[in-house]
Amino acid sequence: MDTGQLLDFYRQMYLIRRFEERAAEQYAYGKIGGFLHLYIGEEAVAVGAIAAMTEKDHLFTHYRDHGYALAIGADPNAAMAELFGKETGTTSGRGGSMHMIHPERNFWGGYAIVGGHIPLAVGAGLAIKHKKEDAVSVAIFGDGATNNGAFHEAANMASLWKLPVVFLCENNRYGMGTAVEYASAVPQMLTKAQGHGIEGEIVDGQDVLAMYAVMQRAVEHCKSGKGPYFIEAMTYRFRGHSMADPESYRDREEVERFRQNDPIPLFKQQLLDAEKASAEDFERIEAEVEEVVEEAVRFADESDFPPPSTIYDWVYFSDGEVGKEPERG
Amino acid sequence: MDTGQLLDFYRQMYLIRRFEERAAEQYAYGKIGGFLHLYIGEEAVAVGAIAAMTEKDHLFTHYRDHGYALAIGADPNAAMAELFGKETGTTSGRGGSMHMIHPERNFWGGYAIVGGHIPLAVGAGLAIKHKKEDAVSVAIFGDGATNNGAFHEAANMASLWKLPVVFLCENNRYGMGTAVEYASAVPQMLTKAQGHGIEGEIVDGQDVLAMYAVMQRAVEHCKSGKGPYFIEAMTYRFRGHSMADPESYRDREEVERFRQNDPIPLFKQQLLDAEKASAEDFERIEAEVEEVVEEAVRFADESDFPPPSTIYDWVYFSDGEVGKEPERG
Amino acid sequence: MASTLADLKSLEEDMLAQIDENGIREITYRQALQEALTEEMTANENVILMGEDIGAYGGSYVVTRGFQEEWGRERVIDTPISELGMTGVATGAAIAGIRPVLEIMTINFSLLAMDQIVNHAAKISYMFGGHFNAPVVIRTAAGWGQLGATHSQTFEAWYAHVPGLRVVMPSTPLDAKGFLKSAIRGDDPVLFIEHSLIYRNRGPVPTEEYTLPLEGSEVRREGTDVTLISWSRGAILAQGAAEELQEEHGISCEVIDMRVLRPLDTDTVVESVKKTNRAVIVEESWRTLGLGAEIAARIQEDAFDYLDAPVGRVGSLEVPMPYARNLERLVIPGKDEVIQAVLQALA
Amino acid sequence: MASTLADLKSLEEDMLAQIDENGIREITYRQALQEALTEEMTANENVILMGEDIGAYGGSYVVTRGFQEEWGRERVIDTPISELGMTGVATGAAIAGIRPVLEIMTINFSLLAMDQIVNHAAKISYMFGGHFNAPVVIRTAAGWGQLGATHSQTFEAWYAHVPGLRVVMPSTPLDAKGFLKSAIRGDDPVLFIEHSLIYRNRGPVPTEEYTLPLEGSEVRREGTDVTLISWSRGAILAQGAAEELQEEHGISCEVIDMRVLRPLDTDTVVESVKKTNRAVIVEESWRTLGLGAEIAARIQEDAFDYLDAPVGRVGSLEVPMPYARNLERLVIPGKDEVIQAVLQALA
Ligand SMILES: Cc1ncc(C[n+]2csc(CCOP(=O)(O)OP(=O)(O)O)c2C)c(N)n1
Ligand SMILES: Cc1ncc(C[n+]2csc(CCOP(=O)(O)OP(=O)(O)O)c2C)c(N)n1
Ligand SMILES: [Mg+2]
Ligand SMILES: [Mg+2]
Repeated sequence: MDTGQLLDFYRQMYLIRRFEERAAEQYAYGKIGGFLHLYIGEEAVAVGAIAAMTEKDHLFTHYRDHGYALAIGADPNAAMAELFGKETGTTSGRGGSMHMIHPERNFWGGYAIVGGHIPLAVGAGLAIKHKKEDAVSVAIFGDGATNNGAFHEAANMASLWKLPVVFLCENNRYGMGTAVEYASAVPQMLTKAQGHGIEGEIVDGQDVLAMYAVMQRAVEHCKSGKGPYFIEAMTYRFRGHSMADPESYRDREEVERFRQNDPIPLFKQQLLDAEKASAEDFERIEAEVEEVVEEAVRFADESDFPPPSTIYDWVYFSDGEVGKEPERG
Repeated sequence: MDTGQLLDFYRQMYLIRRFEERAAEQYAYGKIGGFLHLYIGEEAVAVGAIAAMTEKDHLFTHYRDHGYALAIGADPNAAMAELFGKETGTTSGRGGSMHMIHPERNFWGGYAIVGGHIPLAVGAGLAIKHKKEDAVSVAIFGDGATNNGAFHEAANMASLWKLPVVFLCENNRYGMGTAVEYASAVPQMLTKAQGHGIEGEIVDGQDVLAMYAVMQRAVEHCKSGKGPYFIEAMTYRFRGHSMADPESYRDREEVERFRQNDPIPLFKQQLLDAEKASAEDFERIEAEVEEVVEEAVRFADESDFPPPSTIYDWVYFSDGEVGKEPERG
Repeated sequence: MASTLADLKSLEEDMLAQIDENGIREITYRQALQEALTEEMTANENVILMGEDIGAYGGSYVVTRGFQEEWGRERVIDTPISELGMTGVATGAAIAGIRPVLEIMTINFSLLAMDQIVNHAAKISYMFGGHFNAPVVIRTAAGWGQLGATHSQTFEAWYAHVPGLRVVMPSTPLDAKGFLKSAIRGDDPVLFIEHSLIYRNRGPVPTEEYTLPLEGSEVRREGTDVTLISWSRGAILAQGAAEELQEEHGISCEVIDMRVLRPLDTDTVVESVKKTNRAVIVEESWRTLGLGAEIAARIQEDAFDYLDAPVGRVGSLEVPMPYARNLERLVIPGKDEVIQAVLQALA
Repeated sequence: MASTLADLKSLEEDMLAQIDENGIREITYRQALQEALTEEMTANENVILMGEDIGAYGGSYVVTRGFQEEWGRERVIDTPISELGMTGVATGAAIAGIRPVLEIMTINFSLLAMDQIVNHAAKISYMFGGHFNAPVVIRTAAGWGQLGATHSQTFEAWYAHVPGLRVVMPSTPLDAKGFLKSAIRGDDPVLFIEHSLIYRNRGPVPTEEYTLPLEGSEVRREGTDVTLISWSRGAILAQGAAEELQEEHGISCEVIDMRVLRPLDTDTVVESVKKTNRAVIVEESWRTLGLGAEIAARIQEDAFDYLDAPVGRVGSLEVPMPYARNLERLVIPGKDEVIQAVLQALA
């Protein structure tokens, strides 16, 4: 892999990190409301995985979606504006943090019902197979989602019909405040996929190159008609589940221990040691990212809220912008 | 095992068979309406399994429940009367064919939403554990039910909490008109249970003694605190899914082939060959059963329909018989 | 399911179109659905059918009988018993650009798919700012017939509450075919509710191709004394009651078939009530919070000064459905209950 | 979830009961729930709590904070994210003789458990001829606050349609505690709906033990000009509007809190309307087919001759909830919308 791409991996991870740190700050200022689920600590998973996807592939993820939106190419300005609930946001302020999209790359969201989007991703896999396209559909979800029936029903259908679907499970050891050992009978989520005859593997989700490599294998497996593939990425969320999380369920040392395994400095050191890049390269990249994020906050702040007149737009797609008020308000 | 019990196994299987053959006949006469899911061909599963259960154990099954009701001790008269929708039926004509019960033996029904009763059975397992009782909860369901999320969510909880639950799957090769290979990614349902870390085995469901033995192992496993156990009984339904089934999905030869494997004549021959019983013993038993079934039909036919005045009884258990009409009819 | 063997045997004869006295072709409700599916599958190779037992079994109400032989397993897909998952799969396939028509065997089982229908399909267009849509069509059936408490319900009132969803419940072969074709071609998620007891009903259906917009109710019978409002099988019951009321009591009923339950157009109803000054709603749901509640509430809102009597509502008794046939007959409203309610509204 | 860090910090102070001017103890809605759970768990060792994140996390609205430390993992059970399964497990445990109190994090997720609630828990007693019952208590929360389209809904109207289920939606700490204790001791399945925006509200709650029967609505404020009807947070909104209407417009509103949504007692409402001759219903659901539809339909049925104006209904705009705070504010009815509706009813 050439240095350019390696540095781009770094840039993306660093962008996601800084984007969310600034978002957390804006949340504290009251500029952002509702939920804000930070991806901090898990950036290598999204960046490595997305890098192995092509224009034709489809992506569905859960509410912890800022990393995926940025990695797949959503405009940071639009992403931040969405968090602010502005008309210039990715969904014009309709969806918010949990429902980011990037239709140009078949990134269909950002869903907030745990497990609910997994069948949707399998459905895209069915559409790909029906249209005989050379593509895969990717479902991103957490360890907790594998305890939901939606995952199992979808996994069985994907395996039964040999659909090109990559199941990418981010095992960050917790579902909200419940540790995996209190929610799942089996310690590795991969075991559940195997129960449906799905092949897969467990990887280090803190290693962006490992994520890139495993995703390439998964895509290759699916495109060769072998059916779905399951990736269990072992990772950890450095922050609370959402901004309101008191984190009463885990102790400081545990968090500290995992913080030693921060994918961003790890990768930076790796590149420096391998002399693939210099300290200056990183300073330049980090400075650029600062500007991008600064601009995103400014853009979001200065953008307007959606006009009240648009409140009925798109209730029915067929009505479109005309946004007819339903016969009753 | 003494001859008495062996012959009782035969008597029970023969009773279930004749009870249902008469029920099918009464359905044709229009005495029974709605659904009638016959168990014919699968009798050894219920008889062998129930024989290994004690008074304290709990049982939940699906709509194909006549065999379980009779095997666990429900009065054939009440069972037939229930099919006729009479006040003298097991649920006073409220439930019908799919909702038979025998509370004296903790048989809580008879449920018609595929997979829906599996979590209920796991709940009884939780109650057993909470009350520290020396008992197990048994869930009976088909191959098709294992494709439903309810099964997986319940299986995970049973395994996670090490509950005394026996999952007994009747793999009769079809879910309604869909063959297992078109509904399940894995050929054996046991594989799905293993995905949740549940131990188990596959057995010949046409062999009543094998069913009795495996159920004893399962109960033993659960009571020793090792958590749930999964039994996959390979069996076959000789009749259609329900009375309305045109059976367009399987050919005559297949059915004929499996009919060679009829648990009742098989067991009879086995006992004769082992000289455990004589032709006369069987003639006597069969004659007794004929009378019992004849009486059941007569009883059902002569019983009254539920009084219209009772229509609001038990909507709320707390209202009981007083059956208050809700403020609105 | 509810279809009996006798019913199946008579399918063959059902398949023969009959020509009525005016030389118009009459086909069954079931056949109208089959024509709609066949025409849309022929017109668009991206239209696929999915559902439990729709293939080899032919569908539990035999609507898709023969389809898998004709179109193959790729376009007529038997699904596992996974209501939640298969509804999500169909919705996701729609997002990704194909046109799945999903059959949920009965509306009772749709409760398992509620999250996908309400929190996913219905929200895609709006929640994502109109950037894409999920035009999935979900066919399902209401109905009863000694099927017991969990298999005899009808939940149209719940789905009609949901913004973003289109809900239709046709009572005639004409509407069934026209609505289904529009639903498959449309851009929105549509819940298409059939009724197990009217599949064999016959009605005129043009031989030429046509579609019907998914909106508006229909006056099925003109009248002057009272407005009878219903939908699906209830609309047929209401027309029967109207005839008897005319003959036996000389009461002239205007009968309105709601047809489309969301968006719910009550303008036609209100216009009618302004003329008749009385209204009775007939439905098979439990009365409390059935669709009739909304229609009654709107009538008093929009025709307050025209009402000479309270809007009457006839619904099922508020109990889980008992199996016993004599009790079931008491629970589901029949012609007599409708007639009583009308007489009361006129008292 | 919706509770913010600030909210959490202030929990400590919330925990301190305050004594009002009349020397009556005032505690928060959240604390009232905690007292009910603690008292019932103390009284009956077969009462257990189940739900997602109710243990170490303390519950997403921190209602069960500290309970797992106090009662242990055997009686305060964290469940996997399995709404359908855990609801069935709780129901089965109830059938087998223990008393589970299940928390479904928000009513939005209850759609996944709908089949267990509607086709199982609610039907056990009747479908099995009264031979046994399933006294499961399901606590869940409605509410909103920039939570997006799938996390801002309220579905009480759907559950209130179901025979066999008891549905309560208390607005005060007093009712919350009394109802929850009765629900846990009762013989029927109960859906207990809280509201995320009123957990910190304070109200008088006796120090002595008490329970309240799960029936009947309450007059919260006497009035003569118009009857304002609501429940849960809406009842509080209505009282605020009533005060302003009195002060600013000299309009005397009678405010009725429905409290219990099934069985739905509308007698109190009807009596009130016979006195005021006017009614306005306030709810957070989408207006079409919200609970208000049933209440309006019954008022016109039972107080037809007393109504001087159509029964008014104030509900949410019929759109999936948008995230943008300015749009959300438009969707959910506020004091101004209620006041407008009242003025219109009196116009
Ligand atoms: C069906 C459903 N139940 C509960 C919730 C509340 N909830 C939101 S995120 C979450 C935890 C999910 O954990 P996991 O799948 O591991 O993803 P993670 O947040 O760890 O990335 C829960 C319980 C929800 N959104 N949807
Ligand atoms: C949730 C649900 N979906 C569909 C049905 C309709 N249905 C009744 S039985 C059945 C097949 C079940 O197959 P299986 O679990 O293998 O049991 P079997 O009938 O073979 O004994 C189906 C699809 C139902 N009752 N419930
Ligand atoms: Mg997690
Ligand atoms: Mg089967």
